[in-house]
Amino acid sequence: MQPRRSRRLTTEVAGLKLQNPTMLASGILGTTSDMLRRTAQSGAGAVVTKSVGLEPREGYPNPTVIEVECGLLNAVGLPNPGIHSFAEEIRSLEGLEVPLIVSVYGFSPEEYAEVAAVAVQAGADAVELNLSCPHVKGAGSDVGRNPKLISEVVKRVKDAVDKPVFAKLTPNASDIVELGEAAVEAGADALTAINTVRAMTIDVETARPILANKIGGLSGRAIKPIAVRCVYELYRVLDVPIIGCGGISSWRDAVEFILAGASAVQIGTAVASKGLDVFRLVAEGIESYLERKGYGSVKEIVGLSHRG
Amino acid sequence: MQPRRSRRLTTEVAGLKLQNPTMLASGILGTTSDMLRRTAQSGAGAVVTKSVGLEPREGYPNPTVIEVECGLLNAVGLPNPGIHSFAEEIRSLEGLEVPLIVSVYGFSPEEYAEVAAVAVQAGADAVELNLSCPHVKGAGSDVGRNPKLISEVVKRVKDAVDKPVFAKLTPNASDIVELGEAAVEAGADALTAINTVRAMTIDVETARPILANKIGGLSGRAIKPIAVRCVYELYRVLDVPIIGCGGISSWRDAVEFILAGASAVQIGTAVASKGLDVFRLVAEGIESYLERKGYGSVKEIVGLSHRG
Amino acid sequence: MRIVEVKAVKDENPNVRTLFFADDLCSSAKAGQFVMVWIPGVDEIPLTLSSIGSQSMDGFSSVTVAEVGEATRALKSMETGELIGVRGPFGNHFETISRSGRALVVGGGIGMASLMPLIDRLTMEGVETTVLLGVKSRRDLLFTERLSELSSRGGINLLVTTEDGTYGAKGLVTELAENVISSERFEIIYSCGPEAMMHKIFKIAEEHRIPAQLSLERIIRCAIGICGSCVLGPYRVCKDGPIFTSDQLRTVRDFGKFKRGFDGRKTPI
Amino acid sequence: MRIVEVKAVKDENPNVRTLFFADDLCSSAKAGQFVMVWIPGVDEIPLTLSSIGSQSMDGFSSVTVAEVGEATRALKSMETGELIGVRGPFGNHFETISRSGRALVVGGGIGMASLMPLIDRLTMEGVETTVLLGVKSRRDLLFTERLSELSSRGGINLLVTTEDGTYGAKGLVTELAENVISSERFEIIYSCGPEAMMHKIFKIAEEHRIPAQLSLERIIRCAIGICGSCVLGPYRVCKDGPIFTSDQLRTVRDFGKFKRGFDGRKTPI
Ligand SMILES: Cc1cc2nc3c(=O)[nH]c(=O)nc-3n(C[C@H](O)[C@H](O)[C@H](O)COP(=O)(O)OP(=O)(O)OC[C@H]3O[C@@H](n4cnc5c(N)ncnc54)[C@H](O)[C@@H]3O)c2cc1C
Ligand SMILES: Cc1cc2nc3c(=O)[nH]c(=O)nc-3n(C[C@H](O)[C@H](O)[C@H](O)COP(=O)(O)OP(=O)(O)OC[C@H]3O[C@@H](n4cnc5c(N)ncnc54)[C@H](O)[C@@H]3O)c2cc1C
Ligand SMILES: Cc1cc2nc3c(=O)[nH]c(=O)nc-3n(C[C@H](O)[C@H](O)[C@H](O)COP(=O)(O)O)c2cc1C
Ligand SMILES: Cc1cc2nc3c(=O)[nH]c(=O)nc-3n(C[C@H](O)[C@H](O)[C@H](O)COP(=O)(O)O)c2cc1C
Ligand code: FES
Ligand code: FES
Repeated sequence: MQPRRSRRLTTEVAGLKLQNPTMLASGILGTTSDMLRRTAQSGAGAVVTKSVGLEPREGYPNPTVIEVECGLLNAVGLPNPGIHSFAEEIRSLEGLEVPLIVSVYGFSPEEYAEVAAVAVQAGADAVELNLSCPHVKGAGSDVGRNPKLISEVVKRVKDAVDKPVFAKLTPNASDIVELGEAAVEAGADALTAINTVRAMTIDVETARPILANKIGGLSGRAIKPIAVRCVYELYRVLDVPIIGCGGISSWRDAVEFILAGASAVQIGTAVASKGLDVFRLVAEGIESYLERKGYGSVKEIVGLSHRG
Repeated sequence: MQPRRSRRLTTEVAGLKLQNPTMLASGILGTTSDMLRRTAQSGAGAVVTKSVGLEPREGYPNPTVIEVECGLLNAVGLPNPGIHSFAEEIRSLEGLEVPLIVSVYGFSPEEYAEVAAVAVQAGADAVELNLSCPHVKGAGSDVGRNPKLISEVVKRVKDAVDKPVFAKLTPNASDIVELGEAAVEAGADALTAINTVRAMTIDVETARPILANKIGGLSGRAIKPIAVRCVYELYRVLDVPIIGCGGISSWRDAVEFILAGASAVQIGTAVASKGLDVFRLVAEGIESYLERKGYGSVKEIVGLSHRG
Repeated sequence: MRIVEVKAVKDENPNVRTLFFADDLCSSAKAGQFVMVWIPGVDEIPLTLSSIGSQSMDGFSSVTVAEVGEATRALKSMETGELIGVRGPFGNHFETISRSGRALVVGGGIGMASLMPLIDRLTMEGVETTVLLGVKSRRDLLFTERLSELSSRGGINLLVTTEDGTYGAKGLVTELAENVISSERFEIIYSCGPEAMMHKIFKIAEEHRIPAQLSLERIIRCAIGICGSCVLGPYRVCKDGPIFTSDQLRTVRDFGKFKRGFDGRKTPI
Repeated sequence: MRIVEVKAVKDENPNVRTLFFADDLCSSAKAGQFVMVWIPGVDEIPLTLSSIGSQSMDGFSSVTVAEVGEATRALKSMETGELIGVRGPFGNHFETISRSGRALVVGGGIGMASLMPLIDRLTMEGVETTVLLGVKSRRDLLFTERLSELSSRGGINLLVTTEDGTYGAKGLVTELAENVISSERFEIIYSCGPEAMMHKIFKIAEEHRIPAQLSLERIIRCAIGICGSCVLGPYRVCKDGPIFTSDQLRTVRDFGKFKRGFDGRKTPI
């Protein structure tokens, strides 16, 4: 069911027009054009694809995803068909009713730029740089924990594409603001915060780490207060739109991120418990909240918790 | 009720003999000799005091502690009476049946050393350096996110006292192993991992951060997979005993940390839900596990998840 | 933390206001339990529930606050429609006795707040109850309607003292208590008020070998028994208390003498 | 992840073993649902529940595994007393029809595993059920005792084909299905087996306008509908499936033609 459009919910992130401030987070179902279209039709204001690199990757063996007490652990290992194959999926999304953001990773700044260029050529409305996947050596957060590398990657990508570039940051850093600053100074149009938190779980009966990769990334409810803090810290200092992500499963969570400084929010893990309806439910909840509190637009409450 | 002693549970951390591998975490009830004694009598194998500095501190205004969905957020702000007043409490714990570890913080390496020296003089069996409190400017993790400062603090303290020195590390770092290495190279006898994770929560009805200090530290269930990962990473590389801490509330959690590489565990937040019995319950559960699995001593399973 | 709207306010006297709100958990609280009340942007402070939803006609619970500093001033000036945060209820509660017994309730000033739900309960259970209320002066009287209604219905025997004699007997409530206890037999004494007063009540109760239940105060931060700021001997006021029995207090050396400040140092009561 | 002990094993044929275990959640699973089975140190793979505790006499649930690679080899060599991890049950389930109808169940090889609890259910509900089982050769027969017991009790009408004719009719089960469907009237067709086989069954069902429910396979990682590795058109096999109706499959162009590898690229079926 397509959610009704609402003037209150309409917003903009780095030039992308969103019918509502919810987005599908990267790595969640964004592997094929069919699933991306279905997600858009379920009510997401924008969709982000699974992270794509230059070459095809099979990812790690199972177990790759495992539920823990308060969230989800994953070390999928960035499986993807490579951008040249994925360009097919992007092209077949022409006419998608919501912005299509292609998530991109690489093992070098050049790779990031090349992948981004192909993605934009194929029709991406924006690219999100995965500077934050915590479990692939040499990519993701191995790049994204280093401000200098962030800066290089963002610059290269900005040179290579003429669409908005989002930098997705890792919380596995002693200071996320430093990472955000590097991205913004290099030209990032928006920041996405956060990717998963490095974590693991060990089964006591077999005395073995459960994930095949042993260490993975924690998402879901557990990380929400960490993610809110990251958004809050970034908003305090930086002047670009921030896309909040981490443990959002209800309108209340989404509003918390928006008050912290997020212009839009991404939802990942909650799709498991709430289904694809989560986007519509969250958007409708935000709308009721705005109405009840007397706000005319979601834009009015972005960062409101910083006042007073 | 004093728990029964068990040969299986007896262990040692940096020369301290423990009747069982559970300890009271710093900042949990460890403000007075009476409460520390009660905790020891409830079954903790060792007790760590609230962190103490040179001068008295009132901490932050309320709200200082607030429950979130999967854990606890706190920004208490290191209230403490100062080591000279606290030395009184330490002295009146003479004859305590379990090791007394005094947690120490400072705004400079010299301060850490001075506080540690007074603590040991008053009777501390060991000191734990709080290099990790995430919400006091200039102390805790502001020191402990910097390997050079860690090294300086540990060296100074080691020079000042002749008792074991534990370095308590922060997870708010891009690489906790780097921090652990700095501590160990400087002479730390053991590492405690982890302190709380920087986090916050915002109330949507009032659009305000709830903690008076806005940002605080997340503890409890939410951080367990993060803490297990930290212990695992430290154990993989370093050769000192590790004390696991973060979200432990059952014997299963404790065993998970021990399998990851912890020689002992600290319990904090779970005291709220399980009461002071938690130490006895966890210790008894570890014992049943060891018995069921045919191990003669808890030492046999330390780091077992790294094999194979 | 639940955010609740102030549904009604009632000024008990110039310095004391009762704030009513609807909250499910508070509705099923027990007499003597407290909540942490967040005044957004100001502070969060412990306040006893002065009425409990399930026992009140409109289903509202309430806190009653006496202005002593910044947080209580802010709270006291709150009006219907404003929002506060509530955590809890926390702590243990007053244990009532069987209806054949007789109970003495001794309240000093704002301490009466924590005794009101207890008095409701005792009268409901048909326990013969004498209530002593001590305040400084006539203008400090509080819960006047609730108490006089109970009194006129014969639910309680109410005696009031003012230090200046402007209402009821002149003098300290502890003096009145001593008289009453000497002349009548009580199975139990309940009290809440300034600690010095309660210490005196405790002494009198001990002399007459009557068990007492006293509601104490210490600095509350977490309210869930972990931060250690509310300790009193081996007890946590927030979790093991706030109600302590004379059995417990007998061995607590600090009772009536020392409390701890925000930095944990002892200061005389 | 629950760790369970293998309580018993049963070799169905030289290549296929059933592992029994006790697990509450699996006990209340529905026919056609699958679990993720962790073979510690090796892999985690999706396997249909081949029996469901609540429907079996000893209360055990089971998975039945055919050796095709590393994980299935490791699992197939597991003995009583060893530990496996179980997540789930996941996915949707076969929908049964009213007892007045007649059902056709078509299984190809190990695909029979997911159909066994369905057959249990259909017979329990008194639905007249014809079961077609196709395997390569006599030595590949599986669930022999369970099927022959049902058959001899008259619960099902069982017909077997082998490609080499060493047991039952010689040929492909799809050929047999075509004959059976042409000569008898069925309200529904259920099937599980190699996708090429199921595609053929789907075609036959479409021709005869009989609704079908087919159990499909794709790469499963998360099993909870978020990772996107099991997608088939707009559906997730792990969450929207594994059972799909002909209504759904009619518009899925990849069905019977393409699947996606671990890297997400399409490969022909
Ligand atoms: C279990 C309990 C129940 C209480 N019930 C009531 C009640 O029903 N009505 C009422 O008016 N008062 C009650 N109090 C006292 C009330 O909490 C204090 O008056 C209030 O916190 C003062 O805050 P302030 O900012 O106005 O004053 P401040 O100027 O900040 O402090 C004045 C004094 O109040 C006390 N105080 C301040 N903060 C705290 C705190 N966090 N915890 C404990 N004491 C504190 C200290 O003794 C302090 O010296 C109760 C206290 C406790 C511990
Ligand atoms: C919903 C579902 C139910 C299944 N039920 C059964 C069953 O009851 N009994 C049974 O024997 N088999 C079943 N399978 C197939 C079984 O999962 C594979 O045979 C098994 O994963 C092969 O693993 P391997 O390591 O032995 O082989 P590999 O050599 O790793 O792979 C062989 C082939 O198995 C498939 N496969 C491998 N890993 C996976 C995976 N994670 N998810 C899906 N397919 C995979 C791929 O097609 C691969 O090419 C089911 C599959 C699905 C999707
Ligand atoms: C199974 C899974 C796969 C993910 N894959 C990616 C990815 O490819 N690229 C990326 O940037 N983030 C990836 N993430 C991280 C999410 O986009 C998101 O940042 C994180 O899960 C926190 O949000 P959540 O709590 O709403 O899930 C993945 C998360 C999960 C759970
Ligand atoms: C209320 C509170 C106060 C704390 N105070 C301190 C402190 O003073 N010094 C310190 O090193 N850690 C302090 N901590 C951190 C704990 O010792 C522990 O590292 C953390 O809470 C994680 O463990 P847990 O999940 O078992 O609580 C505090 C934690 C809480 C919840
Ligand atoms: S207020 Fe924290 S222990 Fe009582
Ligand atoms: S296996 Fe992950 S979505 Fe189906």
